[in-house]
Amino acid sequence: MRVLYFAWVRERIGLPREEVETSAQTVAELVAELRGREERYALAFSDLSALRVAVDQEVVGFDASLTAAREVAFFPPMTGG
Amino acid sequence: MRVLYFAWVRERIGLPREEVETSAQTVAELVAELRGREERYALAFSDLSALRVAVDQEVVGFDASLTAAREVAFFPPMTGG
Amino acid sequence: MSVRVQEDDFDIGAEIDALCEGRVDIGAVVSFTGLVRDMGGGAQLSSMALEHYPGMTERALETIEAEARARWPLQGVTIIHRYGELAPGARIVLVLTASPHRAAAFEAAEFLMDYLKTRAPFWKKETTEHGGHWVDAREADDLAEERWRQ
Amino acid sequence: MSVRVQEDDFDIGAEIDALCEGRVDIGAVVSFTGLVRDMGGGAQLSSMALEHYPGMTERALETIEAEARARWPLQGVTIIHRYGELAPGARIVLVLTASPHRAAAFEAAEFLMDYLKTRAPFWKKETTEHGGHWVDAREADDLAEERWRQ
Repeated sequence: MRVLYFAWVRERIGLPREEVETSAQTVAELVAELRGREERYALAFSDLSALRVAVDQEVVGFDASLTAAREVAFFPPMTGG
Repeated sequence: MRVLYFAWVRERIGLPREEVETSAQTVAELVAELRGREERYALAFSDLSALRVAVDQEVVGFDASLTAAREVAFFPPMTGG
Repeated sequence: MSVRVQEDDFDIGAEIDALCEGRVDIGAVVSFTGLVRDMGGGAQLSSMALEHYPGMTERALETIEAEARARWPLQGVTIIHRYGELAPGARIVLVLTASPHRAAAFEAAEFLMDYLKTRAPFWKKETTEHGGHWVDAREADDLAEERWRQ
Repeated sequence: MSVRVQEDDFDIGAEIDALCEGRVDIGAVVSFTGLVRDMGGGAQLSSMALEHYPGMTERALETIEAEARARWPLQGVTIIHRYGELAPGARIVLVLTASPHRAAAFEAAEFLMDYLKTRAPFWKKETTEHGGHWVDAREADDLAEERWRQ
């Protein structure tokens, strides 16, 4: 599964995207896996209320299913315009 | 006193402006005088609810005073923009 | 001059550039452009004549502008209104507002247009193949103006 | 294409002309331009970096545009959003709406901006002499979006 990071999430984790082998069924399970990897992931995912997630380019909740998902992206609230 | 006419008021009366010798104290008195002049004036002033008036370039009511007025203008409701 | 009444057309991009030139404190610019519209009814519009009251027009637009500046934190305002003979599709009026924040820029531009519609001494005469007729004031425009007084 | 995400600057006047070209049924065109603003605090803004999510950005903007077209009688919509490194005073975003009536053009442009602020995947990082910091989402923007759902 392709995982993308934007803005300060990207900076904290230190890369913009990566391929992740995972059997996580939901976004929350994926987050738990990533948190367990390294300190920089734990830091990036320390406060989920400051984070948003998109699955296949649609914003969803952290309880969303990853079944058939190809792309998951984590980022702070958007500040366009 | 200079009297100006705009839009269909101008067309009905047949001129855009004229100098009027009058002792009218209010706009209503001036209108009464003008109505008495000729059929085209009577026609132009037949329905005051369709008319607006400005004294010295400020929109006022028909009961407004003409004391010290230099310019009176009659026109239909504005349709700018 | 931020208020102009003219026969000539205007250049929206150039007006926006002039409003913003040399500034880095503006966050939002809103423009409104009004165009001569063929209503698409039975008779095709061949032209629109815009008559105005020279002198009073400029005063009315300056009063409207001052009222908008008193209500919103505006960094710039431009009002250009044309008069004379205009073809279908031609630009009639331009209102520009600049502000640090988008809500103020939007509201002030709407306010300016609503006030201008009912308080600036312009009159429109449309000409079609069936002849000319003066455009009636719209009740909707009076209502639009009234909401700012509540 | 009425939705564009690009590094290059845009020309507001040319975009408005393109929207109106060959038409005589448009009565009102509203433009909103967002600019990089130096907030005038202690530290001077030297630049703003706009990051976005390629692919999702275009989809989000197209969804927002479709929603506006479903709500208002629009004859044209243009949305251009820049990304990359922008200097103070630079144009960031352009929204254009064209409609027979001014109220629809104004409302749709406000709606588009409110939705774009909270739903288009852009992030801003400001750089001053004290370093860089990511711009926080504003609660006011969430509230502005919410009013359209009532």
